Amino acid sequence: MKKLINDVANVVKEQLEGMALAHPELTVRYKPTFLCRADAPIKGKVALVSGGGSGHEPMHGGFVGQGMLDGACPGEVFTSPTPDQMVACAKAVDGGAGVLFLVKNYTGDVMNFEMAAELVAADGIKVQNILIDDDVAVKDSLWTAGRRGVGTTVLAEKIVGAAAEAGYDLDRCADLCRKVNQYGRSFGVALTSCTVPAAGKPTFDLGETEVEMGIGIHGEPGTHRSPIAPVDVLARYAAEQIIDDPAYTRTVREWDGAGWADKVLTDEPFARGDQVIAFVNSMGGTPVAELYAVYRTLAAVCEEKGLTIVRNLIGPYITSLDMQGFSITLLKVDPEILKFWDAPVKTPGLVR
Amino acid sequence: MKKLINDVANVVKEQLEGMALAHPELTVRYKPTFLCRADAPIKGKVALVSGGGSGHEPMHGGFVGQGMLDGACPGEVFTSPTPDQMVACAKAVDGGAGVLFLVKNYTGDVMNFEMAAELVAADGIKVQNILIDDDVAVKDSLWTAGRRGVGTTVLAEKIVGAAAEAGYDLDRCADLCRKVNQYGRSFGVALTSCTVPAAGKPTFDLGETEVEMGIGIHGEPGTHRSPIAPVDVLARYAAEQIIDDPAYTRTVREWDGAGWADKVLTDEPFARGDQVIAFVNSMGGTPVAELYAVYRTLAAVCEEKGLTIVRNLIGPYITSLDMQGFSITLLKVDPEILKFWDAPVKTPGLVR
Amino acid sequence: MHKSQILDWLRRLDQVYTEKKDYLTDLDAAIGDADHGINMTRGFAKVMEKLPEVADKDIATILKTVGMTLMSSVGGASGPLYGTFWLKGGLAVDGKEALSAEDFLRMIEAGVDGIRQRGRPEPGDKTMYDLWAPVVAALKTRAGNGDDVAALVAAILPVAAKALADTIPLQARKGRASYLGERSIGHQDPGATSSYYMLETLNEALA
Amino acid sequence: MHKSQILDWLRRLDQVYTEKKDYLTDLDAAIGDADHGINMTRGFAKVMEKLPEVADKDIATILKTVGMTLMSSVGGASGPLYGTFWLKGGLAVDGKEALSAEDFLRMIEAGVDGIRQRGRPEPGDKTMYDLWAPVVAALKTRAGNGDDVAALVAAILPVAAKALADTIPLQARKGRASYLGERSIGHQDPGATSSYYMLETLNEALA
Ligand SMILES: Nc1ncnc2c1ncn2[C@@H]1O[C@H](COP(=O)(O)OP(=O)(O)O)[C@@H](O)[C@H]1O
Ligand SMILES: Nc1ncnc2c1ncn2[C@@H]1O[C@H](COP(=O)(O)OP(=O)(O)O)[C@@H](O)[C@H]1O
Ligand SMILES: [Mg+2]
Ligand SMILES: [Mg+2]
Ligand SMILES: [Mg+2]
Ligand SMILES: [Mg+2]
Repeated sequence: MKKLINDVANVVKEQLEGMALAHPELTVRYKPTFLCRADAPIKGKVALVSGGGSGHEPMHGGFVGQGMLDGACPGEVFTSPTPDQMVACAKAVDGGAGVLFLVKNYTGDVMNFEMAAELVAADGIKVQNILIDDDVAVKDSLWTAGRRGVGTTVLAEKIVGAAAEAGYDLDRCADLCRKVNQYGRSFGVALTSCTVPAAGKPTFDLGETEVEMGIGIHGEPGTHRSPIAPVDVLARYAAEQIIDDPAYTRTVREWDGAGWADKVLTDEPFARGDQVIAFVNSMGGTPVAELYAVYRTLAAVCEEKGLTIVRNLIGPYITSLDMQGFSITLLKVDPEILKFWDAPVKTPGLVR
Repeated sequence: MKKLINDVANVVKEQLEGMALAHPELTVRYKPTFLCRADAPIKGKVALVSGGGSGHEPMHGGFVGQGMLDGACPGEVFTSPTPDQMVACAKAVDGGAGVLFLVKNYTGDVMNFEMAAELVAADGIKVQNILIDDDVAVKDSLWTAGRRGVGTTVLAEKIVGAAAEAGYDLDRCADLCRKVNQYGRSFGVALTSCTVPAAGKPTFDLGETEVEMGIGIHGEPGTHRSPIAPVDVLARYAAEQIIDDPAYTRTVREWDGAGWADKVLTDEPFARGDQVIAFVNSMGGTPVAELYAVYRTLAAVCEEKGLTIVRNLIGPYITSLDMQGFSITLLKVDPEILKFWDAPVKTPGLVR
Repeated sequence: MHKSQILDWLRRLDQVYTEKKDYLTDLDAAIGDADHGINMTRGFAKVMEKLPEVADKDIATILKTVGMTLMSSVGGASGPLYGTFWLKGGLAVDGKEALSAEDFLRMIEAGVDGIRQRGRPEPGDKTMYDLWAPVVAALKTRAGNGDDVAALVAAILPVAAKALADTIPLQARKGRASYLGERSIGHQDPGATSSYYMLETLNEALA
Repeated sequence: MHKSQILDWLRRLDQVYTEKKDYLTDLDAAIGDADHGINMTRGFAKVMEKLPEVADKDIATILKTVGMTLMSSVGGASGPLYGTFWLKGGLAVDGKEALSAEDFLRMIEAGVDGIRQRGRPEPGDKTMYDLWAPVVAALKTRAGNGDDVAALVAAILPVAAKALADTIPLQARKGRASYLGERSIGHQDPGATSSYYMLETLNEALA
C-alpha cells in the first residue's frame, strides 16, 4: 500500500487537521469529531447536517459551507460516525429553525443517525432525518437493507443546502430532500479495488481485464464482474441501468417530531421528456479527462432515451479512497430543484 | 491497462467531445484542434492562450473561461501541440488587444509556440510569449533545457487571466506573467507511474515500497528514488526543496514585437516574511483527502521557515494521467498578484 | 448476581473480544466489511477506560455507561445495537446493587427489545437477533423455576450455541451482508457471534 | 537532381520511418519519451497524403509543403525542427525544377541553419544538429569539386554515419534527454538517427 499518510491510526484526524488549516471558514472539532461552518449557528436558518464513514472526500466535510452543509460528522474510514458526534454537531449548528439530518442508507449510518435524532429531539431541538437510497444496483428492498445512498447524496446536499439558505423551513427542506432522493438514481463501476489504510491491501482482487459492475462506495463487491470493455459499453450499461430502472417502492422511517413514522415511498421511473442533471463521478483514482469520455456516451444515451440534460457535474465528489472507476447519477429536475441547483455555493469541494 | 477509453487513437478527441457536450460556454474546434471561450473574441481584451500535451487535465482546456484562459491548444497525450493549432486559436480569440502565449518550458512546446508567435505576428496580431519554468528538481540551466513548467502554470493562468479580464494591456499581462513565474517554485513526488494510453503499460516500474522524487508531469524519471516514507517526510522534503532553493538564473527568449530577444532572468529565493499561495496538487490518481495530509505538513514547514500562507489551492489541477503522487507549488505574492488571485473565475476546472 | 460479577463479566468480555478480534473480523470479511472485531475491541477498550469512574455506582449506572460508551465509540451497525442493548438493559434494573433471576430476565428482555426496535430485524434475517430471540424465549420458559442467574445462564448457553450455528445456513436480509444475496449463505453471522461471547463470558463470571 | 528524385526520396523516407518506427521509439524511450518513431511516421504519413496535391509544382513548393505538413502534424521537438528544415530548405531553392550541387548545398545549409535558429543547439549537445553540422562542413568542402548531387551525397554518407555514432558518448544538454544528466551518455540520439535516414534514403533515391 502506497498512500500519503503517516500512522494508519491517525489518517482521518490528520486529514481533518489539514482541512482546518486550509479552510479557516470551517471549524473542526475533535472529541467528538465534527466540522461546521465557522459562522454557525445561523439564526433562523435550517441547519443541514450529514455524515458517514470517511474515505469519500470531498463528501461530506468538503461540502460544509455557504449554500450547502452546515455541519458534517466524519467516521473512521468506511465506518459510520457515532450519535455523540451528530448530537454535538447538531447543537453547534442549530440556529433555532431545526436540524435536517441527511443520511445515506447504510444500516450503520441509519441507526446512528436515528439515535442522534432521538437525543437531539430530547434536547428540544427540532430535527428531521431524510434517507438517500439511490443505488439502482440494488434491486430489492425486501431481501436487502434497501438501496444504498450514493451519488444523489451530493446533489441533495447542494440543492437542500441552497433551499435552507433561501429560508425554507425544516418541513419544506425535508420535503425537498425527499423529493430529490426520489428523483435521483445512480450506478457505479469499478476498474480497481480501493485500499483501506487499516487493511493495507486492496479490498478485493480484480484481474487486469475485469471490472466490477454495480458497486457501492465502500469497496463492497458489486452485482457482477465483466471483462473490461470500451468506455462506450461501460457507460452505456450504467446509463441504461439507471434510465430503464422501474418504479422502486420501500418503507422508510422518518422522525415525525415525537417518534418514528414509517412511510412507503415509490420512486417513479424516468420518462421521455424528463429534464435531468447528469452527474459523472470519479471513484477517486480515475482522472477527470476519462470522465468526459463517460459523459460523451451518457449524453448520447440520454438523447436516445428522450432525456434532456440541463445541467451537469463532472469530477471526483463522492469517492471510494483511491478506487479507479466512475459512477453516473441522473436526477430529474423541476423548476424548484433547478433553481436551488443554480444557487451560489461556497465550500472547499464545490463552488459556484 | 484499464482506462475509461475506446480506441487509443481517439482518446483526446473523444474527451474533447465530452467537454464540448458538457460545457456549451466553450467552443471546441477540430482540424486544427483548439478550445476557446464561446464568447471569444472579446473586443479590447488581451487574449490568454496556453496549450501543451494532453494528459494534464483539467489543465489547460478546463481552464478556459471567464477570468482565466481565452483559448487552449491540446496536443496528443504528452505531445506538444502544433503551430497551426496555436495560430488558429490565436486568431479565434484575438479581440484586437493582442495574444499572450503562456508556454511551459519543454523543448517541444517552446519551439512550437515560437513558430506560432512568428506566424501570428506575421498576420498582424500583437503577440507575446512567456515561459513557465518553475520545477526546482531541475537544478541546472546550462546542462539542461532548463526548469520544466509545472504547478506555477495553473496559478499564472488564473492570475494573468484575471488581469486580462481587468483590462491590463499585453505588455502588463506579459510583465505580470513573467513575475508570477519568477515568484513560483514547484516540486513533485510520484507514488506510482502513469500509463500512457498508446503505450498500454506503465511508463516506469516503481517497486511497492519506492517513490520517485523530483518528477515532471510526463512520467519522466525524477532526480532519484527513495523508499516510501510517511507523508510528513515526503511533504517536508518537497517543501524544503522549494523553500531552500537558491537564486536561479537562465536566459529566456521572448518575442519583442519584431523578433526574438534574449532575457536573463534571476528568480530570487524565498525569504522569511514572504506571503505565499500554497498549491497542493494531485498527480491524478491520488484522492483529495491525502492532499490534506500533505497540506498539514506543508503548513508546518512554512511556519518554521517564516513563510505565511495567505491562500491555498488543493486538488487535481495539473495531472499526469492516472499517476498517484503530489506536487507542491509555492508562489510568493504581492498585492497585485493577490488581487488577481482573488478575482472571480468561471471555468470547468476552477470556479470562484 | 452481584455487582462485582457484572464488573468481572465486562472485563472478561473485553478480553475475549481482544482474543477473538481477528476471528470476528474474518467472519465479517466473508459477508460484511471486515471490521466487526475491530469495532468490538475499540468499543470495549473504551468501556474499560470508563469503568473505574462508575465501578462504585449501582448496576444500572454501570450498564448504562457501557451502553453510552459503546454507542459513542463503536459506530457502524453494531454500535447503536449494542449501545441500545446495554442502555435499555440498565434502565430496566434501575437502582439495583444485585440482580435476581427476574431482574436478569427483565434486563435481557429490555436489551433485546432495544435491538429489535433499533435494527428492526425479523427472525431469520441472519443478525444478532437470531441469537437473542431463542435465548429470551428459553430464559422466559425457565425463569419461574427458581433458578438463580448462574443456573439460568448455564442452562440456556446450549440454546445460544445452537442459535449461533443456525445463522450459518441463513440468507442475510439486513445489514451489509444482505447485499450479497445468496452468497451470504454458509457463513456464521459476526454479530450473532459477538453476542454469543456475551453469554459465554457471563457464564464464566458466574461460575 | 530532378524533381522526380525528390518525390522518390520522400516516398522512401516515409517507408524507412515506418520500418524503423519501433527502433526510433526505442531509442527515444532510453533517453526521451518514447515517441520519436510515432512522431516521424505520423508526420510522413501526412506528407504522403499531401504530396499528390503538389507533385507537379516546383521543387521549392514541394519542400515547403513537406515542412508545413511536418510542422502541423508532428508536434514535440522534432516537429518544428524538421518543419523548419524543409521549409527553409525550400525557400532557398525557390522556383527550381532541378537542383545543382550548389543548389543542394544551399538548400541543406539553409535547412540546417533553420534547425540551429529554432533549437539553438550547440555542437556536442547530443541532438540532430550533431549529425548535420559535420555533414554541412563536409558538403562545403566538396561542393566546389564538380561532383553532382548523387556523388556528393554518396561521398558524405560515411561522415554522417560517423557523426551519428559520435552522438552515443555525448551527454545531452538540450531536449528531454538533458534531464537525465549523465544517464543520457551511452545512447544514440533519436533525432540524429532520423536525420541520418534522410541522407541514406536520398543516397538510394539518387543511385
Ligand atoms: N438491522 C439489523 N438488526 C440487527 N442486527 C443487525 C442489523 N444489521 C446488522 N446487524 C448486525 O450487525 C453485525 C455487523 O456489525 P459491524 O460489522 O460491527 O457493523 P457494520 O455492518 O456497520 O460494519 C451483523 O453481523 C449483524 O449481526
Ligand atoms: N534544442 C534542440 N535542438 C535541436 N534538436 C533538438 C533539440 N531538442 C531536441 N532535439 C532533437 O529532437 C529529438 C527528439 O524528438 P521527439 O522525440 O520527436 O520530440 P520530443 O522530445 O518532444 O518528444 C532529439 O533526439 C533531438 O535530436
Ligand atoms: Mg463497518
Ligand atoms: Mg514527445
Ligand atoms: Mg462490519
Ligand atoms: Mg520524444
